[in-house]
Amino acid sequence: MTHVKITMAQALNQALRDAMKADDTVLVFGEDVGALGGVFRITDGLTAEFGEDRCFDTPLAESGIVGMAVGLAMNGMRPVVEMQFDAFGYPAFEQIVSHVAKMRNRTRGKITLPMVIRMPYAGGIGGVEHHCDSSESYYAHTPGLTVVAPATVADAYTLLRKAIEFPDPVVFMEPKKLYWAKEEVDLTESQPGIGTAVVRRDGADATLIAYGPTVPVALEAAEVAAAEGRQLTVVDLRSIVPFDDVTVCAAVRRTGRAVVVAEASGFASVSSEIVARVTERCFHSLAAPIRRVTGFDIPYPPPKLEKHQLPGVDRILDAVDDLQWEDS
Amino acid sequence: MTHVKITMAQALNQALRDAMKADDTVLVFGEDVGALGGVFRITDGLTAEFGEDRCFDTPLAESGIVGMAVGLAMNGMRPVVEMQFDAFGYPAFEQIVSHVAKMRNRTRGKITLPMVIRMPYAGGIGGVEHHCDSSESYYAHTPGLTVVAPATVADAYTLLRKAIEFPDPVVFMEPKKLYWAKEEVDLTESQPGIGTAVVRRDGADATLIAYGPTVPVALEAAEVAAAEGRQLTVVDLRSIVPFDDVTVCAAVRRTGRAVVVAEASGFASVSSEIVARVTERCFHSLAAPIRRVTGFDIPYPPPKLEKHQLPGVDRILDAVDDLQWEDS
Amino acid sequence: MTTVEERLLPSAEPVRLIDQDGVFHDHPSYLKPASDLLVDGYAQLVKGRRINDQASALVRQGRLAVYPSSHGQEACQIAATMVLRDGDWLFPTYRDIVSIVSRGVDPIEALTLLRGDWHCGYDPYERNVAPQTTPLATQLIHAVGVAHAARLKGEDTVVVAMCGDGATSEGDFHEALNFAAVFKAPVVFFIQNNEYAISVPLAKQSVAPSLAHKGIGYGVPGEQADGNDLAGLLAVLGQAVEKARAGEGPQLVEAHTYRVQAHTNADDAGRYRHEDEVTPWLDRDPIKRLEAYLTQEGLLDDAVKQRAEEDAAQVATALRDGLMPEPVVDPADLFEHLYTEPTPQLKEQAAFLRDELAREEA
Amino acid sequence: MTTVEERLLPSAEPVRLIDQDGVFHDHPSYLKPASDLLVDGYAQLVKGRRINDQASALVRQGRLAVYPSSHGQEACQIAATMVLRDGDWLFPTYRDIVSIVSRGVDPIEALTLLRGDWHCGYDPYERNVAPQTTPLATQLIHAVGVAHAARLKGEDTVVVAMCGDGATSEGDFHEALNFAAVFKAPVVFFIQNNEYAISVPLAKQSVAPSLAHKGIGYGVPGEQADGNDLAGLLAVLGQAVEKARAGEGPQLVEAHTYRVQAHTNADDAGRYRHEDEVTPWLDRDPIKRLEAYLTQEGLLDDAVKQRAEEDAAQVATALRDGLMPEPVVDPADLFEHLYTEPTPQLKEQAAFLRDELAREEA
Ligand SMILES: Cc1ncc(C[n+]2csc(CCOP(=O)(O)OP(=O)(O)O)c2C)c(N)n1
Ligand SMILES: Cc1ncc(C[n+]2csc(CCOP(=O)(O)OP(=O)(O)O)c2C)c(N)n1
Ligand SMILES: [Mg+2]
Ligand SMILES: [Mg+2]
Repeated sequence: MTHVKITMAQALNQALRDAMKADDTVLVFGEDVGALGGVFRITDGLTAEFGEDRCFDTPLAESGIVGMAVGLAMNGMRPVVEMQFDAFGYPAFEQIVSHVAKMRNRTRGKITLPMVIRMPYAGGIGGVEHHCDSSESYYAHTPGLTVVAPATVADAYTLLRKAIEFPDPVVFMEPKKLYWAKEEVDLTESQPGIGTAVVRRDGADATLIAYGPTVPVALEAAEVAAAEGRQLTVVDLRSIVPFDDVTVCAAVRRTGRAVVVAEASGFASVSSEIVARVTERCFHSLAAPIRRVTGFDIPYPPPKLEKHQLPGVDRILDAVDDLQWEDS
Repeated sequence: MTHVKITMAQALNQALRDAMKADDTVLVFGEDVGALGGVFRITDGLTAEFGEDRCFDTPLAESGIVGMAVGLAMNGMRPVVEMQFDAFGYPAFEQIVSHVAKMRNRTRGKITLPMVIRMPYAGGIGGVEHHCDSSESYYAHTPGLTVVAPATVADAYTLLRKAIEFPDPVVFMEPKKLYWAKEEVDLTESQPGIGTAVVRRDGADATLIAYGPTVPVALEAAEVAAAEGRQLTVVDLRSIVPFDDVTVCAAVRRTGRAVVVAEASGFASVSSEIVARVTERCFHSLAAPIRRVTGFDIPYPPPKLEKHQLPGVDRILDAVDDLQWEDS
Repeated sequence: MTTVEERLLPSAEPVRLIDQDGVFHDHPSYLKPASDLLVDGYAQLVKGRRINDQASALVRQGRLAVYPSSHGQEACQIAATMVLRDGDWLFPTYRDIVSIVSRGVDPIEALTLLRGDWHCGYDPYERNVAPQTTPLATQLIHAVGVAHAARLKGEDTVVVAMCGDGATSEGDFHEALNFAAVFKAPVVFFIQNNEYAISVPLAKQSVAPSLAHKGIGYGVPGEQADGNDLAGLLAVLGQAVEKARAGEGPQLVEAHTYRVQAHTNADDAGRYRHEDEVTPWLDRDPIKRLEAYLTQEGLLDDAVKQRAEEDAAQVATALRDGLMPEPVVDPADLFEHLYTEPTPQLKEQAAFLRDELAREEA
Repeated sequence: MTTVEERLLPSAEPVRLIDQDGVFHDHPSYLKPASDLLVDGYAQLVKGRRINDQASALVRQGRLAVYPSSHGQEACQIAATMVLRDGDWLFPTYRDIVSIVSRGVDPIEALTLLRGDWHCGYDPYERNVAPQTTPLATQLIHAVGVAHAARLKGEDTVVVAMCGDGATSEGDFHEALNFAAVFKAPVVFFIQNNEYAISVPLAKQSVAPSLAHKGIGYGVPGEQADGNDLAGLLAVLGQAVEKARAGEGPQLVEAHTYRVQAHTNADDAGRYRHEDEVTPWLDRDPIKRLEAYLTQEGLLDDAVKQRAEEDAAQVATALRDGLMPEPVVDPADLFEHLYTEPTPQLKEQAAFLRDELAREEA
């Protein structure tokens, strides 16, 4: 009802706050999430409001943080943990892959782990090495995890609320460079849930498939393309696992052409999966092979060079131009 | 020259032995690789032959093992470490992703890490949970790593020798269920190097693309298909990174149809990448979308159920049947 | 030396109340457990031994895929559960089947993992026994979470978290002890130091004075005990559990024992140790010595012994019978238990498999 | 208490030779470093302080992206390198720029990472300084590998591996200490305990009596020192390096110091600590106290002081000048350094970027 103009960081903070209010078992912890409110201030004020038992700093050890969340979830809590940067989630990889992802399966559903692992991820913020990784493909490849990435302020709120309410573990990828993006939003407005992609813009000529930080870039590219006379559909995945085949394939079938836009290195990634599964399902609707605009297969570059790694409007438009229009 | 009938395990052992003989800086270490010779006996006899300084047991800590290899490689050694099972490589994930893969890049080539991480991987051996993972996609997605998987006894020898000689870090995926596969081989015979795929069988109708444990299955499927009148090409990737686009695309263009066969779960995996990149490159040669026969997107099942997870001959042939032959 | 160090460092020698000849010795810090506890423990040891040996036999017969036996470590196995109350939690490893069963889990369910029909076969909440864990030391930090949750809920639960000597080298061991200490979580970390991690002897695993000496680095009291002396273990673990329950935070206990058999049936211990090394440990057997003590003290009459034997025979029969029929496994289970609500992708894949199986049957 | 424990546990109080008033006190186990060492150290401290403050100023001017200052920790920074010989190795963290520069690395090259033009800007082999490491504690185990390789080659190299108090909580800290101990690797682990890990105070990081008490759990001698007393640090670290070089295996040294400024310029320390807490530490400043001592002893004449000031001014100028021009970065570098021989995929991608850039220019 009430529209407010807030940043994605504020929306995430509000989501945590509201979730903690709604449910006493929601616990927020990690490195520097207490007094400091997190290095990105996503947990700002939560310790003050809910006390040290509900929002607290831990020792500096990510495997410990995730492992402790597993134990807390086994015993009735809903932990929401923060990896300070997604690359610092790697020390917790064994816990995530061998336990978080497998516990329900291993115990035939006797143990469920309603927990959220929040990961500030991706680049575009001038961060030094290890601060701009895009690690979603590791988690998306791991059966048992649910992997979500908001691209709008409203979705940041909704998806985090839904992730916390979700009965199973969710890896929640937060596009750092959108933390400060502001939008006029009504947080009480209901948004689609986990597992649903959303068409952010409609256009008949080709489809851009994006998630997280590349959604605004794709929209910008669509804007430019429209000015140049080409109408692009933009699909925001929102949820990587589960994947919304229905929405994505409908858009691709309708447009006959598609470009996947993702910041992560392309090789053996979520973007590979999108190309593969959409091609498998929509082959005969395709006028051209689906193109990918992704990060190169290199470690994330230092700040002074990061612009070359990031999918930008021009690169997207070039890829669209490349979709063999002369054939059609 | 001299043909010997040996198992893949013996070939790997011989490769280590010959590499250690050829180069004093080659060190072999890990859990139980000393007196025991490794749980799969791949390091059998090396401590006895080369002494405790060259082949040794470490404390039980995979991050430590990989991290120590990084340091040894920085200071003139060529470490070859064993992760006892690939799922026990996850504790070393941060070391692998943030250091092994990035060290050369980070230092502009000043530090190179000539090291090999051996990973017994994949299933089909009746192993309990955590003993049958196929984790190659995690590594293939990580820029800076070279990822190799032998499928034949001769390749096990050759590729391991070449991996040890390689100037950069190699993740060496050993298909456990092939350890006991015997072949008549001449180890002195030169084989193609890292980065080269090999056509194991030629056929005009469709191409099966496989690596590691699925290569023999693909060959068996091709045999059955031939009996049924369909000629299949079988490409053995051997090297996942770098990827041999030339050989793979040539085969797919020639046959117009393809099926990727891999044991790992399909979502956001090496098999997704193969479908994506081959489709991107060979779209207009394709009579049908490339199909995947992979593990389901589930944790590796317990022994009594694993047969359902493994790509088998029937599933491959079904996929081939599915390649829209009626259209052509 | 300050009192902090006296409080946190272990006894100079492993606590032992009953020696290998069955003779009781007074200890300055630990009392003798009540006689009925020891008699009960004796019966459990006999049963535990029988489980170990029956399970190993079933492996040889192909009824179990693999069995990591705790033969010779039964005093640790039994003590770990005897000190717990009903609401407490046990976090076992793959080697701790005897503990799991002595906690009341159905032995057939407990053996599901090692039989190969599913991963964890029992309901962890039924007896508060966490799923057996294979990735080493990873369960220790889960134990901290469970313990911390209990305290947040105002419950006085204690968690016993088990691991081996080898597992202490993993980073997760470190993180678990530190988290437990910082959060004052009521966890008793219980290391069964059986001198081997598969083939790797303790000397290559650690050069610390003892593994119990690791406690002080976290501000956690460490103690060491003779792992083949049930009386000493009950005293030490009992005190540790009491302190944890009283809010004194985590405790670390190292039991010095020995892996008398190979790592599992698949292992060949002859490749890395001499039989000579094993022999003296047979004399330190936990059952023998408790039997000697109880007999001397007149606590072990024939009736008790017979009941113990009968109980053991019964569980052995239950194992043999329970593992006899081929287990019924359902391929649909592969997709059922991954998410509360299967993803569309999994539903598709489940349908694919159903269809495939239907065609195979047809 | 046995002698093992006496050998491995740290002194009851942090070793301090010169107190905060500049007064020297005898210590039963450590000798006063030679006067010329202290005078040299003084000059280095002054230079180190200047590097810290100049770099912070350059951040404010936008010439550096970020700077984690070691202002107030310069005694640790300088001591860590003063105890090393040429062939030895230093493993620094992101906060150890002053150490790196004092080891002889060009300051501009050392700041490459924090400037954002490349990751590591210096040749690690030139002065045997490992690349600065951000993922916490991961470098400690590399240090063990480098040290072990040296011993295999018969070299008497010693490695000083640095980390913060927060980093000691990571699993890799544990694995590194244990590996070093088991392999008797000549590594001196040097913890700068500055009481904070970003906003998290030591009390939430560890409840151990001291971080130096972690040593005994690995069989590694632990020692603690006043981290703002260069004399004490030189004595303690010097002895540790000597012992490591002599083949006595790894050593653990904890320096008690304080992070006087925020974590980095991007941090707001006001959110988690009172200024009151900082004030007393200003009186414990490492430079002040050494200056007081040297002056009292008549070791610090004006000439020395002036030379120190001039050296410091010179490095500050070098920093300002060196960071003035926009760095030249080459996009081709993105693909060049990943593999000795770029993969076909990278060659394609490099060509794509070259083409894109050419079109942009056109
Ligand atoms: C993370 C991890 N690495 C390696 C293994 C393989 N592995 C299984 S048991 C074992 C030895 C464990 O020794 P210890 O902790 O002493 O326990 P014990 O078997 O002696 O009871 C190893 C190396 C594993 N299960 N997990
Ligand atoms: C594995 C990992 N987790 C988290 C971080 C983020 N981080 C950077 S510095 C820091 C605090 C480190 O504290 P400490 O080790 O005490 O060193 P100090 O900064 O005080 O010198 C954190 C949490 C990181 N760099 N690496
Ligand atoms: Mg053991
Ligand atoms: Mg600190």
